[in-house]
Amino acid sequence: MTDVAHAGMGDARAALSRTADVFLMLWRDKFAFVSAAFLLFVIYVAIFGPSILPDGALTMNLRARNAPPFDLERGWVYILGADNLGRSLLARLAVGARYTLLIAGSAVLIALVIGTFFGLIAGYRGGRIGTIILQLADIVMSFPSLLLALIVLFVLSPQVSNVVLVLAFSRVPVYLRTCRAEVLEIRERQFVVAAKALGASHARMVFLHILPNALPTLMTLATLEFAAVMLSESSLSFLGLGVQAPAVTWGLMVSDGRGYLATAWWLSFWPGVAISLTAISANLLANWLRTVLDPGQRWRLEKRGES
Amino acid sequence: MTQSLLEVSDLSVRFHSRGTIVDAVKNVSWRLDRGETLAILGESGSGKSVSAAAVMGLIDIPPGEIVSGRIIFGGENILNLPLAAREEINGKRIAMIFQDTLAALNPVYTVGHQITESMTAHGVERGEAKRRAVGLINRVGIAEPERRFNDYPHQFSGGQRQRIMIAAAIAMEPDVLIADEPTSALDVTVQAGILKLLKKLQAENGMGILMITHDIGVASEVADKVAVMSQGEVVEQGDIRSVLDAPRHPYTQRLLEAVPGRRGYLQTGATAGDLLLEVKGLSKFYDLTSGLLKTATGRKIRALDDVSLSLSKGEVLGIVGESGSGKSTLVNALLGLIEPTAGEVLFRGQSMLLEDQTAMRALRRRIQVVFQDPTASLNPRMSVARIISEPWAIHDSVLPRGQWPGRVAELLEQVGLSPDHAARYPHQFSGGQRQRIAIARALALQPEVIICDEAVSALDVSIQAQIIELLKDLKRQHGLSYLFIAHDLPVVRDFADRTIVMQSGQVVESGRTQDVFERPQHPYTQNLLASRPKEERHRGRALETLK
Amino acid sequence: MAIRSAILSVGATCLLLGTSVHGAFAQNDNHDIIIAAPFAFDNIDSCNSSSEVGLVVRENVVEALTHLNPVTGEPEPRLATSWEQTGSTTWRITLRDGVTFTDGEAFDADAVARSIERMFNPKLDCLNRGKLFANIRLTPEIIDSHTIDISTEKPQPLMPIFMSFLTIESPKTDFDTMTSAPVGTGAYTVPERGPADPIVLVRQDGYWGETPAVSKATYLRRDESALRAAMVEVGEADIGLYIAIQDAIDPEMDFPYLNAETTRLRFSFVGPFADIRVRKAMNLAIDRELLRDGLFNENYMIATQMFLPRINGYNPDMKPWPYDPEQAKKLLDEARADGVDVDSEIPLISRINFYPNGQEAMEAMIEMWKAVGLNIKLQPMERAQWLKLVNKPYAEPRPAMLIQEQHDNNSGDATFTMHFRYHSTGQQSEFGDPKLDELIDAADVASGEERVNLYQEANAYSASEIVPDVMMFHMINYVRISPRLDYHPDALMNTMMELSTIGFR
Amino acid sequence: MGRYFRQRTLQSALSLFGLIVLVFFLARLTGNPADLLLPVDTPQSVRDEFSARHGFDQPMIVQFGRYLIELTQLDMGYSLRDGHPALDHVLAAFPTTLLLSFWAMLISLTIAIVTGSIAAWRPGGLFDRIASLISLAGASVPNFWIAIVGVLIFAVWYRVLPTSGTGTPLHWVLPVAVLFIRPCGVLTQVVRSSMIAALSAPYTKTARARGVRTRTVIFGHALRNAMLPVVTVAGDQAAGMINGAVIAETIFGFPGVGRLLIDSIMFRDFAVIQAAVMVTAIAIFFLNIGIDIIYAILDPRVRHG
Repeated sequence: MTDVAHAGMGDARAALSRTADVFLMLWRDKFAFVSAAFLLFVIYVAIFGPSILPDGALTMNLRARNAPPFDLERGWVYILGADNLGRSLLARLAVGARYTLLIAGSAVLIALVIGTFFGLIAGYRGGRIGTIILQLADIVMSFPSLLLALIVLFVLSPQVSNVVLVLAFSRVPVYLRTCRAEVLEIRERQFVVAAKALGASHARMVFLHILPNALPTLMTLATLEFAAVMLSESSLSFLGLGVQAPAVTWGLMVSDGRGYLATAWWLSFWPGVAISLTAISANLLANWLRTVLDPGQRWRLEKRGES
Repeated sequence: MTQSLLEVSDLSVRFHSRGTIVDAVKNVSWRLDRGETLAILGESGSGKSVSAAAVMGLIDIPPGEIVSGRIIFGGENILNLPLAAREEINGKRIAMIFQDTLAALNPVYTVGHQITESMTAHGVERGEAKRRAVGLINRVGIAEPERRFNDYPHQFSGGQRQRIMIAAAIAMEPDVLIADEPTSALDVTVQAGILKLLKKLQAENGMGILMITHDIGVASEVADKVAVMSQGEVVEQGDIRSVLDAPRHPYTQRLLEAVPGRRGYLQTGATAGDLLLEVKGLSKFYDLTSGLLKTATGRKIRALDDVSLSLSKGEVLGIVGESGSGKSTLVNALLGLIEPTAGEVLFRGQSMLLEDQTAMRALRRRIQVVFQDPTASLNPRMSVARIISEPWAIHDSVLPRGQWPGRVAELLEQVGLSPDHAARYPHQFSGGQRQRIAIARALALQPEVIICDEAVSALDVSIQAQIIELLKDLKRQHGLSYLFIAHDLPVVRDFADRTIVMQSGQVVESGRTQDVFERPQHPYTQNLLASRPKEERHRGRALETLK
Repeated sequence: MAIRSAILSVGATCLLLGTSVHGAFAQNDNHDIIIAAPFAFDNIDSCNSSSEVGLVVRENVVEALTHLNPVTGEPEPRLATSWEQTGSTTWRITLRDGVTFTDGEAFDADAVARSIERMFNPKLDCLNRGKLFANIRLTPEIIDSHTIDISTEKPQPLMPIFMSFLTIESPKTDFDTMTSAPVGTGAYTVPERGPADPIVLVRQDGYWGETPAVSKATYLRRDESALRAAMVEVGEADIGLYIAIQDAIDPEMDFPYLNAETTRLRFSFVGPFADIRVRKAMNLAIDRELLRDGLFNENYMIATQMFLPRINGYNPDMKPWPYDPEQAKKLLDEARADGVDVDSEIPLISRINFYPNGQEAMEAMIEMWKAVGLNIKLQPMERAQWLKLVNKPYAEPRPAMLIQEQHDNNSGDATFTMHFRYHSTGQQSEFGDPKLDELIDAADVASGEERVNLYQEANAYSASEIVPDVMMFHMINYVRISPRLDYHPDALMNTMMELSTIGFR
Repeated sequence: MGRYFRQRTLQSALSLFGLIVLVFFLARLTGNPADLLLPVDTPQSVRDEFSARHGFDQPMIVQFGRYLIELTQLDMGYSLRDGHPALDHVLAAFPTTLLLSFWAMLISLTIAIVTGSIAAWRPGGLFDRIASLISLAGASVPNFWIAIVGVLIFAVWYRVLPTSGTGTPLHWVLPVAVLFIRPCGVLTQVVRSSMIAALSAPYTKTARARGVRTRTVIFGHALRNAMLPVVTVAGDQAAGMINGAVIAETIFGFPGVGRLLIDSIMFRDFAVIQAAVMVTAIAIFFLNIGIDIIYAILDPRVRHG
């Protein structure tokens, strides 16, 4: 049992030490640490990558079509080779990182928000509304996502934002169910009953008491889903229902390059590696998060001298 | 010195978790003889279960590490035995039963299977084992053993499950039975039955029993010898009577001092105060439904059946009942969490079951609650300051926001905590401290009545005593009244002016605490009081005769 | 190859596991062949034979009255032995004698008349009717058992070409429903099969012509070009159709053929595109040779008009647009000076998965236009959405845009192309030019030399005076052919693949 | 059980109806099949004729009403592409997908249970780490990429497997491999974590205290309890197989529901889309019933609850 361990510590210092704790816990799990570092790197590339590239890396150059990798003749930008329009693959990967992260990130975020919202209602209100919401989730779950992709593609247009919509919509039930299950458990906890006995409003109960306690599980799920969504996006690209040029994602690059696997493997190999590494990192980080957020497992990562 | 049946000497165990070392027990020694019961008495975190786990080979290594010591059984140090030999001893010569009967029995196998398995694991032929299992179920006092053989753990009550676990444990007629808090989760009357059963079995086959418990009453009921543990060390051991009657170690003294039910009844004089809370004919029926479509079956569960009670200013009303007695339903009805089927709740003569939300909220402010489990009743994601000030956030006219920090500090001091604690989170506190935070929150709205729903039941005795003291202090300072709900008789005996006893949703007995305890009218009350361990009864009567 | 060596160990393990796997799918010594195509061949009814279904059924199962010569594009006798124009709107056709359907029915004028009527049966979704005879109603009249008259409302000089699409099925064929097992006079029959089974053609005895070498042909659907290529390479298939350029790397097995498709970008005559200088500049800005060599290869022909040289009306004197970015800039500057808005973003409507490297070509052209200061934005669309923009009636207001198009004229005559695209009433026309309308109208009813000359003139006039499009290429397809076959694709490969032309080495 | 079955059926029927309504109307938002089935150059008159022939010119609600009436006679309409009954198409394709999913699930589960259990025995140990990493890596590669690389390596370079198609058991190796990798990774993680929980559960401790052999403790007591969450997740994974099946079937030329669905979607073959969605949904319904039954067999608390 943790007794009052650091008496007399100020607010700011407490916050600082919490950050330090998190870092230390991350450091203790080397896999998670490397994953987090890699994800940060990818995010950095996504934000700043395109601007540090030399001019012309993204313009096509038909003479350098399918230039092989590890050939420094054309400069370091072509270290990973060139694509079928002679554009540097490295540069394309950097631009692709931006779209990929943006799409996967916003799809996860939107699904998380919508799923959580309805999950909260379904779990908290229960009853008929809860049943209806669950029923709807079932319908969404069994609605073929490819058909949905096509509908969106047709009715709207193949913009990045609409691909996000497709990916988000089909993943909403996952969050909805998880959130509902969490709420059903949390709302029976005594502190919620205590708040109710105090006369707390529904909004207060839901947003101050239930939601914050359901969030850790949802965040872990979201991290896992990030990897899954990235892969779904590439599947959509494969079927021609995903992002369309001039936008580019890693999934689209893998898909476009697949025809060259026998002749210019690097076209789909590097983006494939990028997807896999990012997905693995997200998964490892999610595992770490799960450990950190589980009081029964957390000790594995906690720092010396605390018990 | 003759050889003991089981002897632990100089045992030290520590646990490693990344970079952290916890000394669970340090140089613990004790011995157990045939036909004898040794109680290991200690509060949570004292390490009282660790030596038993070491005997059974249940300490996972790593993260555990046995630093030193020997465990002599049958002339051998069993710590040195290979796994196969240990498995040979476990269940056959030394058996063990656990506290949480629901978790400790495998939910996916029938009880018959699990009892049988204890025998087949030690070479008894299957058919024979099954036959004997039925006999065992009968022997531990469960009716229709043949039919129940094929039932699953969840189909039994808590007491029955403990009997099943005992049946599995004694299947091979072990020399030693280790019982780890076997009755802590059970009602008093059920506890009495289990303890009686253990004694009967001991008398029949002369096994030695190691009883691990936090409950002095239980220890005194069954044990011949006692070892008192604190912070991983045995601080005192010896004959049970001598230790309990003349404790030598300060820790033992403090512990015994804290045990409730030893102080005599409150000299009540406060009944003259205004009538605050009045409950008239309160009932709550649930329709029994089945299936997804919630079709009513026509049957009703009477969770609360025509309950009436009253509470005056400055008074403590104890409500005693076992699980299923309806006391939780009563609390929920008083807090407005459920809607009663019939009856009235009046606060200072005003009905509390009105439709008018605003009026209701104002009324409700006067009644606050402290729950049983302080860990569960505080939102782990809120700081103490936010927890305590939440009532003001909800009832926004009570206190202007600017005054919140000051008032939080005041309240923390009142409940015996430091104002510095406001910025911290619940998990940084011990159980007793958390309950103080919960009390501070209850006080925030300056209520007239506080409902203590098993508020001290989950705490160790010493902490329990501190919290009761705090409640008493606050009552004095603020003229509070308490509705004190408990399954634990001694606490009520110490603290309540009047007591009512509930059974199956009904009030079966009510009156002055002393009258209820001394001259119970209803057979249920009599049974309840008779089920208390004899130590308590003995103590109570002794004190009474002193007066 | 880096991947290859990396996975060597994995492969070695698998080699151990699959010791004698080869026997399981090694090629038989018989004359059964397997054809891998990217099509489902959903509905192989003979009245769909002008679509890709023709690859299976046309001439193999159901034969047409005439057969186009793959080199000259001239109609030659098949089920019809001779034909002549007997009136301005009537053709008299003499049918081959002694031919029977594979179900035993006799081939005669009745069967021909019934086939024609069946094609026009409104209860059937016949693609031939929609594609070729939507505005041309054929009325058969039986003269005797082997002579039939076919008349039209307007003079129809192209009747012998149309006759190559008139595939004749057995009179036993249900009149009101489509069949998945057509019966014709061809050398092959289609056995009944389940909805998920591949189509198989089996050679039958007693064919009126020469007995073909192929005894059985199985058509497998494989969507990935790489897979089709691999199947032929490892011997699982004998012919892989529609092999992508990047997979066509083995000159011993991969054969290019002009697939009769011609690609272009069409201008909507709105906004900046209403100005001919802009349209011209956009043509001048494209380096077609670079595009061809970079993305496609030298087999692709730079197109000057929408159909192949073998089509009646092709104008051999027209020259491709030169690559002259300076001139393009000059023209744009002039337009800009006259107040034409050449600086705002203009969408290029492309179609997703249209033709191999299509999207790369669009991206490359956008880069070229960027170089002369134009701001074109790629906007890919799904087929149905794209179709809405392509066909009249157009939604109003029609925006300024470029539309990616591909057109196949494998009939032999220019009319299929010219009227549709360049006449003011054409379903896919963006403009109306009285002189061009006049030329096309005159050509439509003319015949012989005059017809050819009029179309040539119309083409030249359109390309120089109107500039309705950015012409791209006459497209190439590759087909991968197993070395055990003696076979070379011909110009008609796009719509039919006669098994009788396949031999064995 | 009978009562439970009735209620489940009723609930699922409601969901199914909702699904059908949604699919019916949303699919029709994606354009007229006349545009897609007829050649690009087809005149408008022919297109109109086509629409009229198939009733697409009528108000949506009329079309829906007709669909419902036909549905009560188990008539799911005809494929626009070849005029065959839509249901025939789906039923012909269904066994392939079922078999594909079955093998993929069987292999996933077997590998996941073995690997996950061993990994759980020493959490954080070498085997655990390696197994986690491999299962994660496998599950993090786009499956179409695996499929094409698989063909390249095993069918073209080493020629130990056929490239595509059905027939011999060897034909199933690559498609099943493509399908099983992702569920296998997920299931391994689930088995691992629920085994860790089961191995430290009180009942495991009790069993050890009773002298039950270690092997029986692991496989008799822990694994059986650990299977409960695994069954649930495996059910979800099996239900999600259809998405992976689309890829595998398209690439390997398997005549299954996945490919049928994507084809019908591309061609707006509404009747087939609807039939495929409905049959898949019904299959998933039976799958869920099966999962519930397995759950009830494994966990007596559910049986009596």
